[in-house]
Amino acid sequence: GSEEDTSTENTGNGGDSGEATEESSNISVAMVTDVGGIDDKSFNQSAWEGLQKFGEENGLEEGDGGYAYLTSTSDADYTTNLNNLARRDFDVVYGIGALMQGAVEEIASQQEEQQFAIIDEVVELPNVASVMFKEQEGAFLAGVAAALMTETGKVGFVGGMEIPVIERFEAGFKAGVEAADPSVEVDSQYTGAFDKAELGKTTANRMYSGGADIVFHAAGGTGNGVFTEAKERKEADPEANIWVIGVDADQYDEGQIGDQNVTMTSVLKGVEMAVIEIAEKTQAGEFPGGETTVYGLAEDGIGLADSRGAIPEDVMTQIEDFKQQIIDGEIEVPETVE
Amino acid sequence: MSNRATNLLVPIISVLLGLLVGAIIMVVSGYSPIEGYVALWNGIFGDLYTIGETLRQITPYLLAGLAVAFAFRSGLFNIGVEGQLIVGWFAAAYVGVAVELPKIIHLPLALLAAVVAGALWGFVPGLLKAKFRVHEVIVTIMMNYIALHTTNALIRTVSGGGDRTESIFESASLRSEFFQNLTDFSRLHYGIFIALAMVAVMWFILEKTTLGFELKAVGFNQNASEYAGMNVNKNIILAMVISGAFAGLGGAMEALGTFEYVSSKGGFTGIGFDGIAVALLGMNTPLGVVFGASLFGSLKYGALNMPNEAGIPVEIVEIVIAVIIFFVASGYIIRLFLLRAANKKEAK
Amino acid sequence: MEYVIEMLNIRKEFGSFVANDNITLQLKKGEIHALLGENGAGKSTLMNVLFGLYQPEGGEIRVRGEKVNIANPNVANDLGIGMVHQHFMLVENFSVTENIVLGSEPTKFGVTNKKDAAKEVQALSEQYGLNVDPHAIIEDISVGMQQRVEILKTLYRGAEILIFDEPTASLTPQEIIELIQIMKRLIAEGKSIILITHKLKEIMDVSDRVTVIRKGQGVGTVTTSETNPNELASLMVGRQVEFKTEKGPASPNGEILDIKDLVVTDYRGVEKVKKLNLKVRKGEIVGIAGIDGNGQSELIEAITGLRKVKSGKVLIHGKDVTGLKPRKVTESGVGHIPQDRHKHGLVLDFPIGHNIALQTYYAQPISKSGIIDYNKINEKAAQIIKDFDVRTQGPHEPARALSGGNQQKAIIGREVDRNPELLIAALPTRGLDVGAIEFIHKRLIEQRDNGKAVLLISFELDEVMNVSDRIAVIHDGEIVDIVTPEETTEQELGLLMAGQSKNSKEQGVKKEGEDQHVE
Amino acid sequence: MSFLEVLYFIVPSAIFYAAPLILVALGGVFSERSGVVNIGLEGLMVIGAFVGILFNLLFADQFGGLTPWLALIAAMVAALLLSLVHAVASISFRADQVVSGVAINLLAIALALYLVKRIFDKGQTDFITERFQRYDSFGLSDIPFIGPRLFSNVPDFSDIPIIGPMFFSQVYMTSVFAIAMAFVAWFVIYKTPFGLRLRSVGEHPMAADTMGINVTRMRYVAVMISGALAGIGGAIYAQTVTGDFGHATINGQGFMALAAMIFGKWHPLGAMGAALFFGLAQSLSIAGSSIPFIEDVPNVFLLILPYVLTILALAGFIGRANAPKANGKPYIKGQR
Ligand SMILES: Nc1ncnc2c1ncn2[C@@H]1O[C@H](COP(=O)(O)OP(=O)(O)OP(=O)(O)O)[C@@H](O)[C@H]1O
Ligand SMILES: Nc1ncnc2c1ncn2[C@@H]1O[C@H](COP(=O)(O)OP(=O)(O)OP(=O)(O)O)[C@@H](O)[C@H]1O
Ligand SMILES: [Mg+2]
Ligand SMILES: [Mg+2]
Repeated sequence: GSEEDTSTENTGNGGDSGEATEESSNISVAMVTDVGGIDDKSFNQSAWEGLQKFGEENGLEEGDGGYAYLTSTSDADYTTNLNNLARRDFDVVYGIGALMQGAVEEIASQQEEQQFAIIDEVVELPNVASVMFKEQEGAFLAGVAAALMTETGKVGFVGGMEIPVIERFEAGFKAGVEAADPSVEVDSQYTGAFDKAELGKTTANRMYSGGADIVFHAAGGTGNGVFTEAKERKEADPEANIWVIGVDADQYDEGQIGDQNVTMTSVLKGVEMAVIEIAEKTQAGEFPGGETTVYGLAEDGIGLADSRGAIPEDVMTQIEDFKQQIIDGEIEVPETVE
Repeated sequence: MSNRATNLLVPIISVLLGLLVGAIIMVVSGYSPIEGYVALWNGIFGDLYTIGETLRQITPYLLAGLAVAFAFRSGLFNIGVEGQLIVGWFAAAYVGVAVELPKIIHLPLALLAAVVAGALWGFVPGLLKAKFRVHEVIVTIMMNYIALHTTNALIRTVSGGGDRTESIFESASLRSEFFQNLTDFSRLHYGIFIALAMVAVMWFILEKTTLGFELKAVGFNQNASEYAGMNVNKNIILAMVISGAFAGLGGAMEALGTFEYVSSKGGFTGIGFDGIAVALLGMNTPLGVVFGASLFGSLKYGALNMPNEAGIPVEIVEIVIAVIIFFVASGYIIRLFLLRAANKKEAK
Repeated sequence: MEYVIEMLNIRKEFGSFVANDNITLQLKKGEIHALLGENGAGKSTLMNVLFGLYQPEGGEIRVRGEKVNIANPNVANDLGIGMVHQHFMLVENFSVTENIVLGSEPTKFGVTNKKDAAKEVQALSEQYGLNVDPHAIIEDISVGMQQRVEILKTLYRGAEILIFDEPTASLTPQEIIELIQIMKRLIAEGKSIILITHKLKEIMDVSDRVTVIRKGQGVGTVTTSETNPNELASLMVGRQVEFKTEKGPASPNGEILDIKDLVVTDYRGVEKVKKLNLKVRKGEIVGIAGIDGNGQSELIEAITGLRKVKSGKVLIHGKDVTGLKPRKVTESGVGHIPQDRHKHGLVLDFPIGHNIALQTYYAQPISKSGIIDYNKINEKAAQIIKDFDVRTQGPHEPARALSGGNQQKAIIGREVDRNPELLIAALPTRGLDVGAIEFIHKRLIEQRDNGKAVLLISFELDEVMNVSDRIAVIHDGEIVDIVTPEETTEQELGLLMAGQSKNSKEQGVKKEGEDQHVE
Repeated sequence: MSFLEVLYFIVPSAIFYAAPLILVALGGVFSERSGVVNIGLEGLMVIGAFVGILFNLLFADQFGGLTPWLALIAAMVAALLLSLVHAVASISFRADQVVSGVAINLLAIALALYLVKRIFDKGQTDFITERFQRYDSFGLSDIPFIGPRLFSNVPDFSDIPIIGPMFFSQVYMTSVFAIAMAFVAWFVIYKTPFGLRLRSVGEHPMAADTMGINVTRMRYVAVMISGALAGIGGAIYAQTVTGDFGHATINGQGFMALAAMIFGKWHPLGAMGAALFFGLAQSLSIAGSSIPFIEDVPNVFLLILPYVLTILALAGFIGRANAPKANGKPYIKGQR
């Protein structure tokens, strides 16, 4: 495993990389995950993949002076982990996830020489680069796809907790459905949790039983239950028109059932890309401190995953059409549900 | 061997056995236990910063442990410390952001809010137990979930749809510049003194007051307590209320010290459940809780450094903790062993 | 003569404490052999060794001449040894049948065959005249029936040798008579019995021989017909014991307790005390005689505030205390030695010192504004321990570790020391040895002589007759008559207690028997 | 949704939700009826879930459709072994049973996650491919082997009006199994000599001892049964709900099972009833958002509904519960 290779040295080799930016073009980068860990099949994972890719491209090694990560076991650990990495002189330390906002703010204001980045939230400090995503734009396209693909005229949205980022998904999804086919109904429900698969399953069950045939989830582990329900239905009746739209990463694997698949597509968040971009800018001496970079469809930071044929060509064209309109600013996707 | 000596030896031996089991697992998995434990040690005592953070981590454990222990001493099993802590956290944070007042008023007010919220959350199961004989274990489990969802909703309301409140005003904060300078910007805060004061408070209540006498009596034998003119129902409610108050204060430590805000929670903090282990490690006595919380807090915090410094998963430390608890609980067998050893020595 | 059981030089240690030191006991076939000794002398320990619950540190046991090793109760069962324990070994929420067959249940296809089991129990109970209801639940039946269940348990397992550890301590006189008959019948069936009891009268009545032990050591074995109660008592205690406590005539003056038309129900709502009237005056001891279950417990609990009163009044010193909380009742001058010392009387896990303070911990001088002074508690406890001869290592010893007699002395010390105007003593001597009984009776009379009132509840006619100045007989929740010990006999009391009517004479106190009617 | 539709949704979901809880709560009943408090149910479930998923992933290729069932056996054995730790501590070492249970909970999750990291080199396992089948219309013809031959023409139970869609649609064999186990447990505990002895040991161990019953052995057996049942419950949960194993797979279900056991007054059928009640309350809260009138209340009220309902039910009409008398007390020969 990758973990064993982590260098055990505390001091020494990484020590000079921070100061001497001019001579060495190579910089070191590290990130702190939230409790999900680097293999959450979601944005912690994408972020880590980003760091790995950046590292490999620049010939870095995992460990001090190269690229590294720390996992948090509770939200009290964020500060400790950020601090730890900062002390090990990584050039940029990323806090992955909105929950880390407070911690990044705190440590960044203590260590003004250190460069930080935060994903999904804004920290207004000169030594912090903030990254935001327009989740609503991706969700909008998912809504369009759902509205055009539904056979029952009804689609569902399962949310985790009622927090702004999830609400952006909901708002975008609803707007997309509305734009593509106003007659399609959206059945929307929050389960109040990201880790209660049984609630996701029961909620999806209610939605499918109530006539919805496509359910979009933005509910983390709770969404596992949504997939389970869809797969069981598909297994019982392979002809059934039952679909799930995944979130954050391409959730195609989660949808596999025998040789069928219930994943229609997934709303992708380009965390990987954003992480790399910040690293590259820093390397070029242009660390975007104090700035907030917003990634949307236009920046290719948000998008839909390959549907692997689930969505036919003609629908894809319409989706592309909407996408262009959003990029062109003709459609302004709302961030909150009215 | 004197009783006192064995009482001290049992936890020490348990800790050693726990570490031994951890070492064996590390060896079997191909890790170096020496590197692992050096990393653990550094994670706890490595420098001033980690020492500060370790103490910071111990603070809420102290209060959660007191809460569990206090209820236990009155014959009640409070699994609801988690929920009481969450509502205390919210209440303190809310007072911390809602108004700005002179520190001398604001800070006590925020602490009081947490105490009241936690006490209220303990009052419900206490009342139901006293009036309807409903088992406190079920009610407290349910109250945990209610606390979680309710505070999340309240945070949403307070923050205008967001997922966390603003940071509290300085005037409600427990943070200490002195400690920060001393410990290289750790989050160690004045709450540690509050927690230790509460250890004394619990000791005082149990050992020095008539209330404590009554609570202990009710915990042991309700019939005899009633015979002796004690109000059993009042004592049950009071025990839960005080226990909840300790827990609520534990939440205030997070709200006013560690985080200085409250955010929506996807799940339980775990501090309340760990409080059960802390209390039981400490045999439900106030001083024991100090031991339990220190051990628990240090190991949990120090464990973070193991993947960082030695590439060993943190779960190793969790296993070690579980084994230690197991042996402390099985103190009887260790005592027996010590006794035999002592006898053998005498025989020689 | 052949011995069925020989326990030779048995030694049993608990840690450094020697509970049995070289004790020898030999049981002949077909005899009732009494085992006598003070509380804590080691009787139960010896019998638990015989029954396989404890392993002895020394000595040997022979059964029918053969040396045996009784490793556990199963072995004892196989050897035909059965034991009726001092504290009943019954599962309270099981039926009579379930308790009896437990461990050797008849089955049909692996399922407990309850029908057959009940039939067997029924048959067995008829064979030995042990009347039980096979389907009743233990917690619903009388102590006497529970006792019979215990005996049936041993018989069901084919016991030939029966050990009875204080079987009569909690039985009513009627039940004791029945039990004695049962024992005689068992002997007639060829069984042998070891009987532990503190009641010398019973020993004289039924036993063939007596083995006496004192402080863990054997004193010797005597033949019953060649001895007398006085000799037995001095053998066991090591000094002369007075059986009938000397007391002068009472000089009552002024009413202290006045119960008017009291009605009390049990937890099911059944009336247990029915329009009961009773007065107790200063300077007298009123004994309540009656068979267990005739409303005594409910009466006491109602007076002391532990139970709700349905109607009627309780006045103390003319002050209405009906429905007041226990503490208020206590503070109006009532002391209460409760019937069940483990359930109500003591917090067993508390030190004995705390227990002695159980009624006074909250007030001056022990507590001041909510702060308790444990030094004062311990001082006070030490004094009471001394005054009431409580044998303990000191106030810090857990109450659990004291023997029953000493636990009782501590309770009595606690209640008497407060000098209450009215002392309610419920079964104050249950399970105690003669020495301890003597001591307690003296204390009760002392209270009376100091001008206090005592209400004594007892199932033992001896005790009621010896100690009381007046005897109120309770039957089915009513006082059916009030008599003085001088004017009545045990036979007459027995009849009254059983509900037989008798023309009552006026007993100094006004119209007590007005609404007495007996079915 | 119409009223009937609500019922058609709520009842099957409740049964589905309850199935693992029933089994775990039954485990609790066995253990506590013998006098051993088992707070470690959560941990035993964790091990069951982990081993169940692991087995499923490793052996799906060999065993095909049978895999999930065999995984239950594997999970049962694993949890049984872990429960032995609790048994040794609380029975032989006279440990405080609550402490030992807490240790089991900590140990189980740590051990499982540690192994996941060692085996999969990531925080959670892959997804299983072999799952339990769901019968959307259940009837005699669904009985394995003989069903299709004998009853292929018999209409399914689910065709019965009203009752059918409620109880015989969306049927999982695991739910049938759980409910059947509740009756088996009831039978064992109340109808067999074993059950009688088990209860006697939990009520009055010394009495049982004098009757020649080996208290220690009974308690060991009871704790092992509780481990076995909790393990199966965990594996059912993981295989029917999440499909993988990670740190949040089992989070709180063990405690809910504990609550169900107490709610059900330590009685197997009571525990089953309580688990079904939890399931009903839970699905009611999910159905709520589509029931007229209710749909407009703030979501938080629906989220807390199951828990509030439980408390109300307890306070209102369930009343006091009496635990087995010797529950939680180590049996020490000769001590009163
Ligand atoms: N389990 C035990 N552990 C320690 N000491 C014990 C234990 N059981 C009995 N003893 C000691 O042995 C002595 C004898 O106890 P035992 O129960 O045999 O008395 P007894 O003669 O039956 O008294 P009683 O008449 O009150 O029933 C006691 O004084 C006590 O100190
Ligand atoms: N846990 C214990 N530790 C030490 N001694 C004990 C313990 N349990 C019992 N004993 C001893 O057992 C002895 C037996 O006394 P005993 O309790 O028989 O009084 P008792 O008359 O039987 O009580 P009761 O009136 O309730 O029947 C006591 O002297 C006591 O010291
Ligand atoms: Mg005895
Ligand atoms: Mg006795």
